[in-house]
Amino acid sequence: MTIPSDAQLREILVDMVIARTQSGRLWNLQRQGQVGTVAPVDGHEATIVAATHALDTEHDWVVPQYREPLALRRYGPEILECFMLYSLGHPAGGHIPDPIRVLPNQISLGTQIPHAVGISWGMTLRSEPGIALVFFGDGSSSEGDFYEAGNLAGVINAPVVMLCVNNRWAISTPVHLQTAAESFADKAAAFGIPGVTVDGNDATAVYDAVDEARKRALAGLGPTLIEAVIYRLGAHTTADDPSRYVPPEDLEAARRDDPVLRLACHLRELDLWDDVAQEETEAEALGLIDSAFDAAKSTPLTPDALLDNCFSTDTQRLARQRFQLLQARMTEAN
Amino acid sequence: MTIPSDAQLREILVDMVIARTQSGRLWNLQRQGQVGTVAPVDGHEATIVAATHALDTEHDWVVPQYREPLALRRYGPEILECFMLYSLGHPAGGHIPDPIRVLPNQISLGTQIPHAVGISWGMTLRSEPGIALVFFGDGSSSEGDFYEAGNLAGVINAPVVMLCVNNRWAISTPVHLQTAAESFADKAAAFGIPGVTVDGNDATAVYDAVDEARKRALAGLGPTLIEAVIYRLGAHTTADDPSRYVPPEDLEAARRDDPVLRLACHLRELDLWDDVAQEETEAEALGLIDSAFDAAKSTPLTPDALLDNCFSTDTQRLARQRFQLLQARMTEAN
Amino acid sequence: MTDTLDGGTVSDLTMLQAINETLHAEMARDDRVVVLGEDVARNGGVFRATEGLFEKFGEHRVVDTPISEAVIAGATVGLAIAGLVPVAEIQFLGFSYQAMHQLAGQVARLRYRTQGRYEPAITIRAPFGGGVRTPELHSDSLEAQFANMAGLKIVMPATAADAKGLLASSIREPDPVLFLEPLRGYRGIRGDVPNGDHLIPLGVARTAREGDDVVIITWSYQVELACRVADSLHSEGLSVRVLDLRSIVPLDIQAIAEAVTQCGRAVVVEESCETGGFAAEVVATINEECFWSLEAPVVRVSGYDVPYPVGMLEDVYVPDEARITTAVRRTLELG
Amino acid sequence: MTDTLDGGTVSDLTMLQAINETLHAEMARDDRVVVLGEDVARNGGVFRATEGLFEKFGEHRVVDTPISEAVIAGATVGLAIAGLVPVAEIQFLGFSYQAMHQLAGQVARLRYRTQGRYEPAITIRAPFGGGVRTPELHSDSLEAQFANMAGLKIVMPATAADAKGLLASSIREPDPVLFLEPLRGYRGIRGDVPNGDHLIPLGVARTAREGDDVVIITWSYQVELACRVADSLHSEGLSVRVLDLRSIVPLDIQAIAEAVTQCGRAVVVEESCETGGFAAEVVATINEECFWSLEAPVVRVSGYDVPYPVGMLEDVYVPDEARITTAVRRTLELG
Ligand SMILES: Cc1ncc(C[n+]2csc(CCOP(=O)(O)OP(=O)(O)O)c2C)c(N)n1
Ligand SMILES: Cc1ncc(C[n+]2csc(CCOP(=O)(O)OP(=O)(O)O)c2C)c(N)n1
Ligand SMILES: [Mg+2]
Ligand SMILES: [Mg+2]
Repeated sequence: MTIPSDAQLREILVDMVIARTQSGRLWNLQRQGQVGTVAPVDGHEATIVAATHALDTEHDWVVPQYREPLALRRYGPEILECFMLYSLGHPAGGHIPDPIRVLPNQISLGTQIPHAVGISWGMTLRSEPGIALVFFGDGSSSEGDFYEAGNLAGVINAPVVMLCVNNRWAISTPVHLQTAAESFADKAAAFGIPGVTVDGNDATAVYDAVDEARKRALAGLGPTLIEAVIYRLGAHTTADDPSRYVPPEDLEAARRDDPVLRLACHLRELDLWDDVAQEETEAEALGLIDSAFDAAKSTPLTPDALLDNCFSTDTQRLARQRFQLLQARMTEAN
Repeated sequence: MTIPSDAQLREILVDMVIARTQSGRLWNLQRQGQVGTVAPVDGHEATIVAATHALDTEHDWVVPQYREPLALRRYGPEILECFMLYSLGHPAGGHIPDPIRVLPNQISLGTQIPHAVGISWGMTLRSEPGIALVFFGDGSSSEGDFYEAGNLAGVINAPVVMLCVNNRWAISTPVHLQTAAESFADKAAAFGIPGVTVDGNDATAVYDAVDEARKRALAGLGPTLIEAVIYRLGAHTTADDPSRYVPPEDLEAARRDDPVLRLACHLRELDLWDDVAQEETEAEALGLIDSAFDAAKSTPLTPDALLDNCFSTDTQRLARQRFQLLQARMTEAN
Repeated sequence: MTDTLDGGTVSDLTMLQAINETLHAEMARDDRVVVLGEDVARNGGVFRATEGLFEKFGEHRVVDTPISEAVIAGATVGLAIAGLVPVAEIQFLGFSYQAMHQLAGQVARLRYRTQGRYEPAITIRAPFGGGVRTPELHSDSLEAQFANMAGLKIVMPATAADAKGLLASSIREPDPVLFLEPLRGYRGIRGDVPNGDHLIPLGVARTAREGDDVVIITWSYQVELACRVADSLHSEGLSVRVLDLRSIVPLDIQAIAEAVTQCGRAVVVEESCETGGFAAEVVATINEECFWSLEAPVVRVSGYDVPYPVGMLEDVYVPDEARITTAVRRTLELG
Repeated sequence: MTDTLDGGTVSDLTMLQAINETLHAEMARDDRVVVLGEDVARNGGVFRATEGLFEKFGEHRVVDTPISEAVIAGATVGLAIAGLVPVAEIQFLGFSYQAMHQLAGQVARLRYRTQGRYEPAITIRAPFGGGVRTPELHSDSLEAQFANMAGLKIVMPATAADAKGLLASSIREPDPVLFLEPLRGYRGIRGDVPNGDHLIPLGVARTAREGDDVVIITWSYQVELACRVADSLHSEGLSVRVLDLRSIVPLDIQAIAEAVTQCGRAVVVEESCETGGFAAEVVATINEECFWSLEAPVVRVSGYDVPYPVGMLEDVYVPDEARITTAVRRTLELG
């Protein structure tokens, strides 16, 4: 068992508090009409942060779903910068720059799992060290892509860690309507790979599980499916009203096991955390997101950027369309 | 455990011998250029016939892949009639008449599994007794449809029996390249339903497993995944050359466990089978397929049947196309 | 509720309300109708299109499925075979890609493959279309791709009344129907909707504005924009007809031919990207049916040949009144 | 092997041999190229297109996958991100429906979603097309559907030499390419193929027959039929040009405009069903680019608006020389 050091735990907590704080700010920005749909991170912090703290950022890839970005700052400040652009609806938000090994958000559920298998497979083909860690929700596990990817990963022994974030809900659909399997980890049997369930609110447990899966993968022992059991503490997104379907008593119970509070408590006991640390971290978080937001807002965008990066070079048709687009803009400007 | 009676076993053997014999004839017809691609049934007889003999033909549905039709005569002679039309490429081959509860061949692998789940679900919604039995190959189990359907069936507790016919090959791909799971039955864990493996060359074992799964389903206990382990004794289809990839010694071993020979031996010991029975049954099989083939060949077909049964009535466009088609035919005729 | 000339009554409803009411009415009328999809039951749908159905018709007839578009579509085939009338929702049309092998390969072909043994009385509802800043794959207009998959009817209402009349027809139709609901129209389109049974046959286009200088041919939300353009150009003395196709399969070829013959000039508007969009089919149909009455080439107004973009570029991508107006003027200048 | 005028040598090959040789050459040239798909390794592909690759390049670079089209396509995205050059096979184009969410939603959009951070140097090969009595979904021509999915290039060679030159370009291309191989052409088309490196840029149409009375615009196997029609009408004194598009995305708009401008009359031939087929896009393009030079409406020759049929009806469905000839004659009579 590999346990993160107290110093590491503190770094993990810092990232968790930052994620929680920034997620709250983003929610408010959405409510003010400043950014598009937001999927809050609340309740996911320990799982995402601890999992990625078990990785080697230089070699290991992170393939997120959509709830993770604010909790990936270990991979660099560019993640937040891009995420703010993305939240504004700026195309540059999708361009997480080289050499950061993090893919942009995935909206089409489950489709990122084959990508992660492909990346990790590619690394073995090129004899590169490293693994791919892919996040996906309990709901996404019902997509064919999850199963096809898990099955292929088992056959080719890909160095991939499949992390199912079981937050008990897929929008309004509770896990017992998502699957009759005893656990999501059980689905590993279908792929002939190990499946483990961890308490996703326990940063140490998550870190350990990912660390072990990663070591197995690097040792050529293939993929692992990890289920991190947590509870979605917020709404699905800013477009959702969970009071329509989440039983208040369940939410209440889950709040008592809030992963941020839990780790903060632990570190307070060790005298590694206190109110000042909390406040300073929150302030830092807000400073970071606000300046990222300002930077994003002032990132230029020309209308015909619409046509960039579809192909490596414009086809005849795209060239015509670019001409038409610019002409239309000129007409309007006049 | 429900064991078929000796009389039932004899009926099963008759159907198996008929399937084997007709499959051989069909192969020859293909070689003579008289019918399209043929997928031989050799090695699958015990599994298909015994499984369907455990069903109530009046209420239970059979949803085949493509290797089953010749072994489904328990559901009526129309199955063979349609299959011969199908083999000729006549559209009527797809119309297995009411009230026969057998769907036509499925070519798009795995897509029939959701259909079977839907049928069985529909029966419960209409409070009708009966189950759906769906056949699919080891290879087809890698399609997302298998998993999505199995998972849904688990959640809604559908009265469906999912029968994975593991004949060890998917064209040239052996099972160990198809999945790293220990068995195909193991995949049931992903759906939270029971999974059982049976010797698919043992008619009694197959009958018993299907009978039990059916009773569970009818009792409202939901779906079962059954894996029948057999060996594909023939080519994948008439378009395939298995000598390129099937190890001769494996095939040799499998032939020693030929399901038809095995059951025939057993019934010979009980004095329920002998050379005369074998020959008479083979002759009957040939008589049946030859007359079905003749009937199929003389089934009329007008060119504009091409446009029938796309929609319930012709759209404006289809009406125009029908006119054009008939006009074109007239021009050619002149 | 107000009275109409022909004795019926109407209610002022949004398109979303019209859809919701129709689902209620059809489920009450025919107990073979079942509704299935992601979040359609307890949550009443992410846009509330299925609101109240679960409470009224219960968990057997209104079913929250796992997130598995392929099996949502695939199960409808089985449900139809078992004698039910499934109305499935794909949460956003872009995720019909996950179900394409079932939609194109199975739902669309059930009648054909079985030569009429089974009736695919299946309706697949899905929202789509731009203008509301959704994340990727939520807004994509894929109707042209579906139109090339023989066996599917594709219905795309533009008004609240049509949403009711066409959805009721779609559910009662023995052929499989893809019923596409414009996201911007859910709350952005409202109008008088006849109360009681209201059926509009599939395949009959609607003249949304009379006119004879030029006809704008379009469908779904773009009809709204086309009408605004027609109204505003009217004040300039231009007579712009708007033809709302209502369904692209069946296509009302006759209505297209008539309109183009009378106007001599046509603009076709769509939200999909240009290459291979359904506007191309309309142009080809015009070319076949009434080439000689054309006084100028038909002009297409489409999205651009790139994936549906992120929010800040959405308004550049989706045809708007300005682009439609320019196209109409250009058509009139040509030739 | 024979010598050509320009000093190169050629071999007489079937289209299948040309494809197989090109795969060998590209794998030898660039060790980032990996081949994956169902039965592509040990069996050399169900049509032998990948024959010998497994023996030559080994199990790491030539991989038999499970029967999972979605993950075959999806894994190419990851492989490309990891710096490889995947060449995946979908055993028959009809089964690309199983992978549509990966092809349309991911492969086609990787560059766009990441604004050029990742290069989707991905090639997806798939056979398709009629005339060889395959079971359902093996023959369907789905190119128009893909053409409406922005971000994919769609290459459809008609000769053995082009199969080589275009496949090599496709593999080296930094954009994702869907490379579609006509089943009837595998053994039914043969011809001189340049030895050594032979590259044909994507998006440049080819004049397969010169002529100026009418132009037949088509692609893939139908080019073969169009040429036969042109040759046979030549004896009647008709001068029929044949334009082979080679790729439908990128579309050589200029070549289409030139040909139509010079001939004044055009026939577009395709195997897909008519509604929403790519012929409609060609007609719409002609309408936009050279309407005024048209002396008659463009005539489409397509499959009918039904699912690809069973064997006995196949010859009624797929355009043949008779239908193309009739269309050419009709075009000449019109106007
Ligand atoms: C393929 C696909 N189908 C449906 C949706 C709509 N949708 C967005 S989020 C969501 C629920 C996802 O649940 P889960 O995977 O558990 O992730 P969570 O939101 O709980 O983190 C759904 C159905 C989608 N984005 N993609
Ligand atoms: C969706 C799909 N992908 C690929 C194919 C091509 N194909 C036809 S049969 C076959 C192998 C099927 O193997 P299995 O399911 O084990 O059935 P078996 O032939 O062994 O009975 C393949 C790959 C297909 N028909 N459908
Ligand atoms: Mg969840
Ligand atoms: Mg098999």
